[in-house]
Amino acid sequence: MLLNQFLLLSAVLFCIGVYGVLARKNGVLVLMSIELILNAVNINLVAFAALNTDALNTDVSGDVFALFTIAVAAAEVGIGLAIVLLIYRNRRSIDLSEIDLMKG
Amino acid sequence: MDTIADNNWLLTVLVFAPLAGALVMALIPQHDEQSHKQVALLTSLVTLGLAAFLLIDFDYGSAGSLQYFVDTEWIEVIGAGYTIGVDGMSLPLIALTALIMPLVFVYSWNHIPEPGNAKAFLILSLILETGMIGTFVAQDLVLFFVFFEVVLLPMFFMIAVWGGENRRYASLKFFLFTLFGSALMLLSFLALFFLTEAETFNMLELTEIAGAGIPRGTQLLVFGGMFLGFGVKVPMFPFHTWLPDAHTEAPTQGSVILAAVLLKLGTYGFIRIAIPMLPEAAEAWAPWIGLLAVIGIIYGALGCLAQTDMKRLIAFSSVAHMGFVMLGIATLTDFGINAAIFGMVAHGLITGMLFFIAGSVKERYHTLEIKRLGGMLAQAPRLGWILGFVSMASLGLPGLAGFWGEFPAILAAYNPAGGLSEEVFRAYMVVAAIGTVLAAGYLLWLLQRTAMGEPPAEFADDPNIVDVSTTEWIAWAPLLLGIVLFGVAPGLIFEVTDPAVGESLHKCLEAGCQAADLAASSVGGG
Amino acid sequence: MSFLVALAESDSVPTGSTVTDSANWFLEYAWLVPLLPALSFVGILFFGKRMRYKGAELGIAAVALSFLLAVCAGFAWLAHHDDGGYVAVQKSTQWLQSGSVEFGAGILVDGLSVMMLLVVTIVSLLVHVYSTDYVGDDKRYTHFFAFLSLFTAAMLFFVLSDNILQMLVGWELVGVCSFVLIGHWWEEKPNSDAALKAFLTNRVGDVGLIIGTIALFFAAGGGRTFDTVKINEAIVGGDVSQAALVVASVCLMAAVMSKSGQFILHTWLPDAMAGPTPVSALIHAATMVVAGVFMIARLYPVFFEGMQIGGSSINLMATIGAITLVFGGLLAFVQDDIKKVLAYSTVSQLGYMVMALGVGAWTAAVFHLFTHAFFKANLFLGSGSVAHAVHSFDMKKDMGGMRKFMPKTYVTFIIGSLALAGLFPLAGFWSKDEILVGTGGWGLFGDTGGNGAYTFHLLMGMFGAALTAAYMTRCVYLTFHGEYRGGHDHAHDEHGHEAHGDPHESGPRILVPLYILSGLAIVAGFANLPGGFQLVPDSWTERFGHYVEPVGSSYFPKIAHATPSWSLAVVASVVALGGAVVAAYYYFVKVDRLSKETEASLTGLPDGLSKSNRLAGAGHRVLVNKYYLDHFYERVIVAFTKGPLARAAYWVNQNVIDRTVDKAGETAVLAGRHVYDIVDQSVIDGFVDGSGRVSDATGEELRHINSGKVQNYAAILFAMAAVLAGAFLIIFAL
Amino acid sequence: MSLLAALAALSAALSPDGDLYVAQNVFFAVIAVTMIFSALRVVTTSNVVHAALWLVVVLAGAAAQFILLGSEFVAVTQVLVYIGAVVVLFLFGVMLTRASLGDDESVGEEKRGMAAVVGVLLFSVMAIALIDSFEADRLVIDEPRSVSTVSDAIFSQYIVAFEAVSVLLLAALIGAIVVARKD
Repeated sequence: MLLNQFLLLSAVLFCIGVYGVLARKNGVLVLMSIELILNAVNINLVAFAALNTDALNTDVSGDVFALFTIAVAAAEVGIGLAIVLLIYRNRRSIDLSEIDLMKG
Repeated sequence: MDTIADNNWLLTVLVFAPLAGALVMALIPQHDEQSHKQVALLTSLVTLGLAAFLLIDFDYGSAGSLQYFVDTEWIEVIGAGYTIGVDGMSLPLIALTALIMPLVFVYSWNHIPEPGNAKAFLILSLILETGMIGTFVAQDLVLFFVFFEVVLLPMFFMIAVWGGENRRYASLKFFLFTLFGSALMLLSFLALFFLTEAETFNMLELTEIAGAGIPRGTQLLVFGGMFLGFGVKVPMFPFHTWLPDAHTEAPTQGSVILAAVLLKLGTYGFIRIAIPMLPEAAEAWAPWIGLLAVIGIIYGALGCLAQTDMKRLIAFSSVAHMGFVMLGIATLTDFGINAAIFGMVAHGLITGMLFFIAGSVKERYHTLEIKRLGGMLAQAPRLGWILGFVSMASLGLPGLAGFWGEFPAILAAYNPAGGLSEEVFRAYMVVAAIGTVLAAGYLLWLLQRTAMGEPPAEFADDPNIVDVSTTEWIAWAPLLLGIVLFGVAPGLIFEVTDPAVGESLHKCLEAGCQAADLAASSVGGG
Repeated sequence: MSFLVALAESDSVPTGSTVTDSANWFLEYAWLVPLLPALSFVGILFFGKRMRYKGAELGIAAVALSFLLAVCAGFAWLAHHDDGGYVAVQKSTQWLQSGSVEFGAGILVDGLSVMMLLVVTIVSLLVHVYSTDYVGDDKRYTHFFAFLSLFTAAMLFFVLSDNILQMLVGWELVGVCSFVLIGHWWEEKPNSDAALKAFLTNRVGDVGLIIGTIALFFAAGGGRTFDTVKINEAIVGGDVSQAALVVASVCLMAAVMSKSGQFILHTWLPDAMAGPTPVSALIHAATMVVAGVFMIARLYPVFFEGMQIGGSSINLMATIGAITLVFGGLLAFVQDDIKKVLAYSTVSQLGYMVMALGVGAWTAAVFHLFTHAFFKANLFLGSGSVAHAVHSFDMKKDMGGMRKFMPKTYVTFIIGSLALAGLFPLAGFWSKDEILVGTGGWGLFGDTGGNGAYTFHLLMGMFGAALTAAYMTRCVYLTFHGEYRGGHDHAHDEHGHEAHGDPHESGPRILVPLYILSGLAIVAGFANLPGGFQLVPDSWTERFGHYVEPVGSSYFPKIAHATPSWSLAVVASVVALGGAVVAAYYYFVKVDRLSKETEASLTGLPDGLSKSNRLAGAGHRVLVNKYYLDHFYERVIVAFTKGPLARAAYWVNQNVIDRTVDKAGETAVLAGRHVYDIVDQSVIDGFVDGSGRVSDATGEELRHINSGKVQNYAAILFAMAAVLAGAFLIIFAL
Repeated sequence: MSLLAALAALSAALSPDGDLYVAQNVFFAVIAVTMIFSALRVVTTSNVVHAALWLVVVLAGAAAQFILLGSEFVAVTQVLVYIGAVVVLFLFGVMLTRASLGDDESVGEEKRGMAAVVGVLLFSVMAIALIDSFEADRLVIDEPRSVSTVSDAIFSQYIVAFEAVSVLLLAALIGAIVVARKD
């Protein structure tokens, strides 16, 4: 296997995730797209861990980082959903295009 | 390079003391404004004390080399170190920062801008201070970049939350511009890292290498990235449009910090990073930098003449003044760069002071529209006189600090570094000299319209219009004294910067850059 | 008495050098002279209001002490000169260091600077005393004295400078003090306008000064020095390229033109009369305006070589001076304001000095500076005394017949006028005569020598002498003779008083300075009696030149000296007298009779031929409008810079540069949309919609970026990241 | 039995030569295509519940890729945490916000175009960079990395980060409660 096939897969997923983040209006869907991005990153990390592992050398940093990312993602989803919930409660909508508190 | 063994803690403490203060403040409940103010002021005073100790303890005999040097591993993987140190180039700027911040806090004592929330405001200011001092001591590109960016966010919030009517627009513009610039800058840093064989972010090593081994075309591009990054911050002529908006909308304290210190990060980057690390590219870029600088001088001045708002006028004058600083840098001579550093400090004192005044005027008159003001000398004579005094300093009156930033820069342009065209720079010199006339024009015109004449009817009996208050005096006196002191004894700064600048340019010379051959080019004329 | 001891000390002069750093105490410590008024400025500023006489006493004491020190320095210089010849005293210390070049600060004491110290301190002292009465009830009395002190200090600092950088500092300080003092009554717009005009005009000249200074810095000798002596020595030694000198001298000339009110940049000077009269006296007699003349004298080698004065018959400097002296004199004719007459007279007299320097008559120029200081200060203070009495400066409306009310002022004014007109044996006669001799253009009864044959300038000088005598006659007539025309309805004068009753003589604090100055106006001329006439012992002649002109010193060019000529002296006197007589006939006889016959007010009376002759009328109009120069400056240059040019620049800023940026942001955001639209075959819809957006956006900049929607920010963020990464790739590929 | 060994056995059954590497490539391709398709559905479907389900497919695919890369522990964690917890959380979120099941969300076309351009731009830059940099790197995975190696690394080299993550999780837990609670 080539390293690149994993990396390119990851790039595709990443960009799809970006597309989702930019294009979706529903807050929950945006969060899902973010999960896509994080997963793309994880694939990258694990692929590099595999690259660095051979008979002489077992550097599993990539794996460890992927685990951390999963943990952080879990935390992020928790908080993100809580926020979405709150917004929904306050505004009866989770349409991101209506959320323009930062508008000048 | 490890010149000094002890006292190594000093710089680290100096940099992070404000942050520690901010942490302490984070623990104090929000409604207890008084203690917030006290802690903030105390922290900045401690920092000032440390800076004062630094000033005293600094070995002026070897101002050309880095002192209090610390070089610790930080992010091993990418070769970034926690490398800090201070030499004659950064010392005045550190002192300036440490001086300005307590004054800002004194001023904040009873001038917390709308919508209040002293806690957040002061914490942001303290974070700013850490970022600014950190930038001046960093000797590692990554560290430099981190501090450089640390400055950005607090300023953004300061404008966006405590700004004037149009604050969202101004803050966003500020943010996007600077972010854009710093992204390019980061790119250039990375390019330096990879393209020089050294694979290091250590600024000393990169200065030693001075771009050796990088093809000329690439050097030019990399310098271009830094040019944009630093030039936006300065701001240089076509990238300046964020400045008037940011200044106009920012709260007084924000304007003061912005003018006094933040703009200097850009020019400091030029003399600390861009020029020493890529001397060859610097030489190729210098005429263009000079051109933009003199355009900035004239353009800023003309912009000032067209203004109807006092604060906006002062903001535009910054463009002109930083033009002088950049002109000095563009000459690539030690005269010019010394002048630039002096110009930075002087501009910090003077324009900072002008913004303080603008803030106080706004507070009294509730407007900064020049047409509506007038007769300040009659109603608040001391305020009027201070405005007059600072205007004089700003227009480069000899004997006050502004002069020593302008005149030596013009002087340097007469005889730029060896490889640069004398004709071109002499043309710049003449244009810059004409710029001084325009500077006198807009400042005196401002003075005449705001301070002289009879007070306008709408303010004639306004009880709000009182003379300078005690907190204002305390906040302003050091600046006013500084303007006089450095005007009368410019040697105080020049003698610190000169060895460092000489050292820095000398390295360029060794690295094969055709910088000024000082002895040979002595006979100028015609 | 320590200073007597110090006076008695002999000086040690190293041989072979014309500059020493050790000399008599009073010469070495001459820096105390400017320091005292400077300290008094600080003192008055901070404590003046709390003092008994509101700070005036401190100012007077400081200047008086300075004056004493200057007198002692004068005596010390005489002794010093007698002992060892013309050896300047230079004390210098490091001021700053940049680019491994040390910039010094110090004093250069020689005959020229000692003479200036004396003139400045005595005039300033008298002006201080005079002011205690004149502005006695002004609301900013203390402040006035503070700046009077600073003004004096700045001028003294300037004349003592041993390097041009320091001179630049003093030069500008003088300018800023004049700004403050001219604008002393800033409540009135014309006053602040005048102050602004003075400062800005000077600033224009300063461009020349800055460039000239820098050119000298790099050009002279070993290079990179501001030291006056070193620069001068290098030039005298021929180490400096002619091109550099031409550039430097022309640039410095521009500075002189603005500061010393030479033609085309003189317009600020009459306007500066908006300031209080004592200030006018100080500015126009002893300090500010002669700074330019002093600078030429100090840096004479630069001009002598740069303008190629020797052996020529025309050069820029002499010609500017000559034009100024005639044009200024002509303008003095049409003024109704007594101070403006004197102001234009000053312009004209400065023209004399510059012309004298331009033709190589160094001593004559400096001597004229010396005498002019006294009689012009006398005249200004005299005019102030009159104005104090009638509360107006308008000669035609509010004066006339004043000699009845103010006989003492009248006498002093007459002395000053005669001295100014250059009538024997008053001060002006001697100095003016020397200038005329110095042109070297007089060949009627034998050549007078000199540096060239400046015949044209001699003729202009003669004409100017006649003019001077004539306009002073007019001024004296309008002010002191005829019937008193004042006392009718009065506007507020500069003090805000109403005039009441007949005018009366001024008090002693005004009169005593007038007496002293008119005394000096009589005797000052004897300081430099021409040699070679055998009227007086040789040891009495040319004392001034002997002690002041740095002949034989290493920093002074070798200039030729003209021989005095009997014939020229007589002819010049006759010409001046002729001017006075013609004017006297016209005013004292014709106009007097006319006004008595018709009982018409003088306001309606013509000055000369202007009513009867069209050409003369046109000339009169040109003069009244000051050659339309002010129109040109204000309506054309200033208005253009302030108006269209500044507005255009701002417009470019808002609409081109800013808009470009906004558009770039907008485009970045809209790019996706437009691409999509095109892909979606709805080209027309997209176009219409897009153009609508664009036109919307013109009103509200950055609207789309600034829509506040998170996702737009994110889009920009990602897009920028992609673009940057792309840029990085490209750099790597290179 | 390790999953990788199972894979080898499977591939032996499929191809007579029993070439593990060919099998790996085949599996990669199949899984990758599935993932990309599902990911596209996630970001394009108008039904939120469907999107969550498609997400499950992507996450599962990722887990499979981890196995291919010899990182079994990560794969298992992925299944447990992501599919087991996160997706469930999402479904709860959907229910709580009553984004009524099967609700169409109408996305502005302008936004889609913009997002697509950004995505494509980003991808092309990344692709160029990746192809340029890692052209030659091959992965040779014969046996999985043991859990013990990973745990050694976590509890020695990365202990500080590990602790930090645990604090972060705690903070997130508390934060989520604070943010979402009703009063």
